[in-house]
Amino acid sequence: MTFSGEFIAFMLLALAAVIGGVLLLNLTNVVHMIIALVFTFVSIAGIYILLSAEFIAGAQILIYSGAITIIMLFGIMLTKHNDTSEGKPSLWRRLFLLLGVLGFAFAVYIGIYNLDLAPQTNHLHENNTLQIGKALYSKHIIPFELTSVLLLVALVGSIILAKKDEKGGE
Amino acid sequence: MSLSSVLSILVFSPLLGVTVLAFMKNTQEKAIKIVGLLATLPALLLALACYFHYQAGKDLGDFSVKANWINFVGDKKYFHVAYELGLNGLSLIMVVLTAIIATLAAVASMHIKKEWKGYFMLFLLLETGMLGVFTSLNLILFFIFFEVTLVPMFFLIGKWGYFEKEKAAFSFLIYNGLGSAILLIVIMVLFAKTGTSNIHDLQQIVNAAKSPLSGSVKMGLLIALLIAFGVKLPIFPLHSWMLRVHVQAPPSIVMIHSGILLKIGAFGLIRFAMGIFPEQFKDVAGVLAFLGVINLLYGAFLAFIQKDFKMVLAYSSISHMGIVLIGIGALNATGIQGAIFQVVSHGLISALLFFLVGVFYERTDTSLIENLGGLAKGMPLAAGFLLAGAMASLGLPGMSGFVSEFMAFLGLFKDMPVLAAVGTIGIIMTAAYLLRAVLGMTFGQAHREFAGTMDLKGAEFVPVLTLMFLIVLIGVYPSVLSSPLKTALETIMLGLGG
Amino acid sequence: MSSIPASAFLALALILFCIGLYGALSKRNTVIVLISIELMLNAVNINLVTFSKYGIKPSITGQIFALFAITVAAAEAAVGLAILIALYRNRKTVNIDEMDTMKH
Amino acid sequence: MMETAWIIPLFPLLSFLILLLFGRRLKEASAFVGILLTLASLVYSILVLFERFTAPTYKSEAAWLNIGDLHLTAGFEVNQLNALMLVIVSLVSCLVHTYSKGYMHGDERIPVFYAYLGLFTFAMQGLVLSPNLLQTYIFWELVGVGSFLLIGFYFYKEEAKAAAKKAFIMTRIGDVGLLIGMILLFWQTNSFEYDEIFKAVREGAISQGWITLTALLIFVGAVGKSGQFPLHTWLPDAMEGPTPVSALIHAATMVAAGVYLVAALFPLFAASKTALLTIAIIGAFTAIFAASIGLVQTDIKRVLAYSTVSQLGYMMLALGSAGYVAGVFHLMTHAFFKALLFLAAGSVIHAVHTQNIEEMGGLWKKLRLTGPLFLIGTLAISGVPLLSGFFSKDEILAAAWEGGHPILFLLAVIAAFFTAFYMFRLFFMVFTGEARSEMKHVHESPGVMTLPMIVLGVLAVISGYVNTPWFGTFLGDWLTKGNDSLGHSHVEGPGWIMIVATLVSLAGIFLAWLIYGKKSLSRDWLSGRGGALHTILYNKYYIDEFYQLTIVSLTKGMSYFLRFIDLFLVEGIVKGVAGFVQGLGKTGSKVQNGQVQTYGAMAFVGLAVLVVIFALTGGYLK
Repeated sequence: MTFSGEFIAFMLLALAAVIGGVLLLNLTNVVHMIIALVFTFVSIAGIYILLSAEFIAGAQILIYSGAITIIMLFGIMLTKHNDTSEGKPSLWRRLFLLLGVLGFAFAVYIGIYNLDLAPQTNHLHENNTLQIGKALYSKHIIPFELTSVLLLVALVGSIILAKKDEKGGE
Repeated sequence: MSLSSVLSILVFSPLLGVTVLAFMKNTQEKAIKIVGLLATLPALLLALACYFHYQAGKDLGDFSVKANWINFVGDKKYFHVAYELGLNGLSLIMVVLTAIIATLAAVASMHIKKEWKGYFMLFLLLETGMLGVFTSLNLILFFIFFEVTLVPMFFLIGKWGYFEKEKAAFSFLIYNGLGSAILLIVIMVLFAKTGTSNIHDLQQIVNAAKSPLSGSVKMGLLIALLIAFGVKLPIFPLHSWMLRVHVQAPPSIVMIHSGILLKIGAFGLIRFAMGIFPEQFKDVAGVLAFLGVINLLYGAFLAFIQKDFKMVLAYSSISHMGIVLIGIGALNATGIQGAIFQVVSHGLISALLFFLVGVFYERTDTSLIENLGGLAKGMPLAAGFLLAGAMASLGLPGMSGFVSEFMAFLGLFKDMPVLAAVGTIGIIMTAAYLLRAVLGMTFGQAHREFAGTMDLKGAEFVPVLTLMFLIVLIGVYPSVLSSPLKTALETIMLGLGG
Repeated sequence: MSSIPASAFLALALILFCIGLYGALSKRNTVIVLISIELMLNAVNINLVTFSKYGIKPSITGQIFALFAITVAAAEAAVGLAILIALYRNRKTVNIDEMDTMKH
Repeated sequence: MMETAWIIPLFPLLSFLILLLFGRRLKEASAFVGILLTLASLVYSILVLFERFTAPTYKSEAAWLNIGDLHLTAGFEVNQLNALMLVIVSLVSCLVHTYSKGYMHGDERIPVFYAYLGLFTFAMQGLVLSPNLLQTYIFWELVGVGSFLLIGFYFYKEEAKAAAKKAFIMTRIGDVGLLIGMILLFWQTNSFEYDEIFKAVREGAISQGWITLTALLIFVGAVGKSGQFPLHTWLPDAMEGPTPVSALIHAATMVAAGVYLVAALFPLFAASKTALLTIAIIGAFTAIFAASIGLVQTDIKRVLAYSTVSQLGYMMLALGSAGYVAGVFHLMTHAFFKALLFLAAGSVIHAVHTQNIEEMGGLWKKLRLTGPLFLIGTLAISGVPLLSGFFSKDEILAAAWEGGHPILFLLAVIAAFFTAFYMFRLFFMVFTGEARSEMKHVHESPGVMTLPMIVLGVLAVISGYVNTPWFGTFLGDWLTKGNDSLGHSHVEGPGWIMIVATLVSLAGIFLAWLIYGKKSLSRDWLSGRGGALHTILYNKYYIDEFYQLTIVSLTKGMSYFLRFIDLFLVEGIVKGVAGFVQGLGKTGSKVQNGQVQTYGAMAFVGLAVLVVIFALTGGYLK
């Protein structure tokens, strides 16, 4: 295996992503956790670029690193959480969960370990955005429209849910 | 009305009463009781008609009915479950017994003090279940009826019982639920392996030279069956539920329970365990006889020190079921006939005794032996019948208890004289505990003055006299039972190899 | 053409997914739980995009699917947060332990 | 007549049923129902007996119960023994019915009393007519019930309740022996019929061991019923019943059923030397054992009860010594004079309202009829020459001597001495001496009571003459006619036996007279001599206490032990299982804490486990 630039880039990005994730788990301050996660999201965007998906990478940075993180921060701010006194669940439960997760990881890893997909010739990187646009507005037009409806519903729903109950509930 | 529809009408006639009751108001106490009683009568009349039909020398096969019910395709097999009802000598007797005791218990239900409507609806449902159990020719149908008896019984105990009724109801449900789960497993294994659930076909297939079941599987199934029916019977040490039920359930329900439901265990042992697995049954017969002797002595010794008369009767039931086991375990015609006689006889006797307990309880609000005493003064007739019932129970000749006990022991003595001799201690103990209890209640100085006339009156005479009559009839002229049994018994003995 | 095997991407996605899962199931703060779920979605997106390039028949569809997933995730985050705020208003907490009305 | 002998028991049964159904309306008139119907059966029995003198044995049977290939029958048989017993039973029963009319006068439960008497008479007559063991057993139990009911007639008395219970259970112990013996015999011979059994015994179809075993087991039944040692304790207690009942059941008929049973099965017993010897030993021992207790009892009825036990022992001794005729003969004479004694005792009790002989005395002048009749009975039982007891007792002694066991003979002679002594002790204490002041209002019993006593008195005198060495052994010849297995009709014992017997009884009477009649010997002479012995005798050798300590406590102990098992072991296992399930449920319910996260974690871990399993087993990739 040669240490190509691509490989080094992958390793760095992957490392950043995993570190972000681990920090998410281990930090105590909620705001810090979210900041740590921004690293992950950005690294994932880099991974997308390595996978010839420039448009997705852009969307990732815009939506995750930008929008969702900010929303979450808003959520935190609005709900006056106790910053640091984040209690942990019992050791037994964490151990139990950890074992489950590791078992799952192990099982899936067996599945992908020997997965040798020979890289195919592809043209994904050429005019990526154009390709996506074409596919989106022709082949996937109906899901696309449905997505817009979904977004609308989410928008309205969020507003209704978060709206203060004027009359004090009933 | 063709003969083949008789059984269906017989089995489902109580449901008619349920329907009528459903449209009545809960406050119409008298009307509800009358309807409840009337609804048991068609079954009784039809059962008696069947009995006399058979006694007149006609064929019981006339009553058989068969209709396709459930079909499905399994793994390369077609499965049919048919709706099949039919009678043989054994089930005929059980049906008659059930119908009689159900009617009498309905009379005894006059003492019920609340929720008559629900009570009688459940009661009638229970009767349908019991009749179905004895008439179904199909294992799956049998199982369904078997379960139909459980649920009403659970509510009847749990709602109309005494102080610890809920506990009694739950332990009833749990034990019997486990028993029927095991039964279901056996039925399913048989069904899957042989492709039929018809009892007659099963007997043929299981015992054919090329049986789809290996010897050890049959043995396993047989043991499972023994446990399933052993809970019902009950065989020591599976008995503790039944003590609670006896003590906590209302007397009219205990009449049914002790009179018939326990007998489903014996019926199942004879009909299924012995009928379907005769070869294997021979191997366990000795164990059964041994368990029977244990039951007999265990129940007798424990009954000897009980303070509550109901407990005495409960342990006495265990003891008497031991005689059933002894008869079955003897594995000869005499013993098996003794077992069947004991089933009937104990059904009648315990119904009588529990009816009287109900009467006493209604008058005195107690069933503790030490709180009673001297009842013979205030209620001479009831006390006299109680004594007569106790005499029947302890096997006084001229009453049904003797015939059955005698035959069971006669059968057992043939091959296992030592065990039988040990068992005869039970006969002495039975006399001891019954006299202790009954004399304690009726003889001696009255503990308190009983105001007014307390004795039996009116409708209460119906069950007492009917049961007493039947007990004496069987005791004096046992052929009323043995002649319908003849063919059925021959079939069983043929299965056992002579 | 590419020196990085597909399994490497998949393994990365697996690790992130597991981290997200662990976070979602063990964290007490509802906001963190929500964001852990986002992380899991991201891991899935990596898989989608990976197969869009390394699959037996590479196609843009994988990326489109990832796009849809991102959209849905965004909507989910918004709605989740709205619910969170509504809940917070009623119960004055975001601690997931105390949201156990299902028990009662 | 013999063909319809089955009607005889139906008369008392009818009486039982009528009184059961209509007794409440008939009140005192129910006595007439009982008396008339038993009289009818008495007449019928006598006719049957007379016909049997000439006609051969008649037997008739019908199917009763079929079990597979086994056919059990029911029927009746009139042979010599049965016919004789039938008359004895009917006669005593009829007399007691009559007597009770006076004795029970004023009791509001007269109908019940007569109903029970009817039931008992029915059962007893059924018993003696039975042609097979099964039927015998059936009636055997029924007489037990009749006895039980009548002992417990005064149900409100605690003693009566205890006595009734004791009688029933003690005899049932014996009955179980009979049941076992009978069933074993059945499987050996395939029949309950007496004839079949005897045939099998004759042909040697049963091995000697089986004969002995079954014979002994059947004898256990006889021991229970006839109050032989060690199952005798119920009989004295049974005196709690009304006195006519004691006369009928516990003197003349039911307790003699054990003797009857041995007599009826005599060919079986005769085939086993061991069985016969056992019977003889138990009989002789009981005779002297009970007689010794009778020496010191103070209750008039108990003295008579122990005397009954002792006399039954005599009969057993006779049968055990192969003196079939002697046993049956004594059974008959004893029935008459003991019934007489009991009825006379009842008459005394009726007059003085106490049973304690210490409180009686000087009644001879007051009870002009009862006194002499009692004396006749006493003389008869003591074996004074020319009365019935003399002949039968002599026959027994001769049989015992011929039986070849001098010790048994000696015991019998001593018992005879005791008998004479305690019977006359009783007589002197009750009828002679100073009249007590409180006995002023004593008067003789009414005619319905004295008439039966007179009949019995006559019989007690003359009944011995049917079988005497002087005027011919008519009874013996008749009883053994056509049946060799029953032994000789008359045992020709040495002449000195008769003289010894006479001397012994006269000695006993003389001693009793010295102490209780003339009072020239202090009463303390006896009790003072053997203080401890007297106490032991007075407390009946502490047998009751011994049983109480051993058997009853053992049974109770066993019961409590089993209850312990029931409560802790059986229930414990059940509770353990229930607890386990409950614990499992509790653990499970902890998981159900309402938190979505926990549910999610559980679901996920479950999934993970499944996935891992698939991955490891390889199902994942295939």
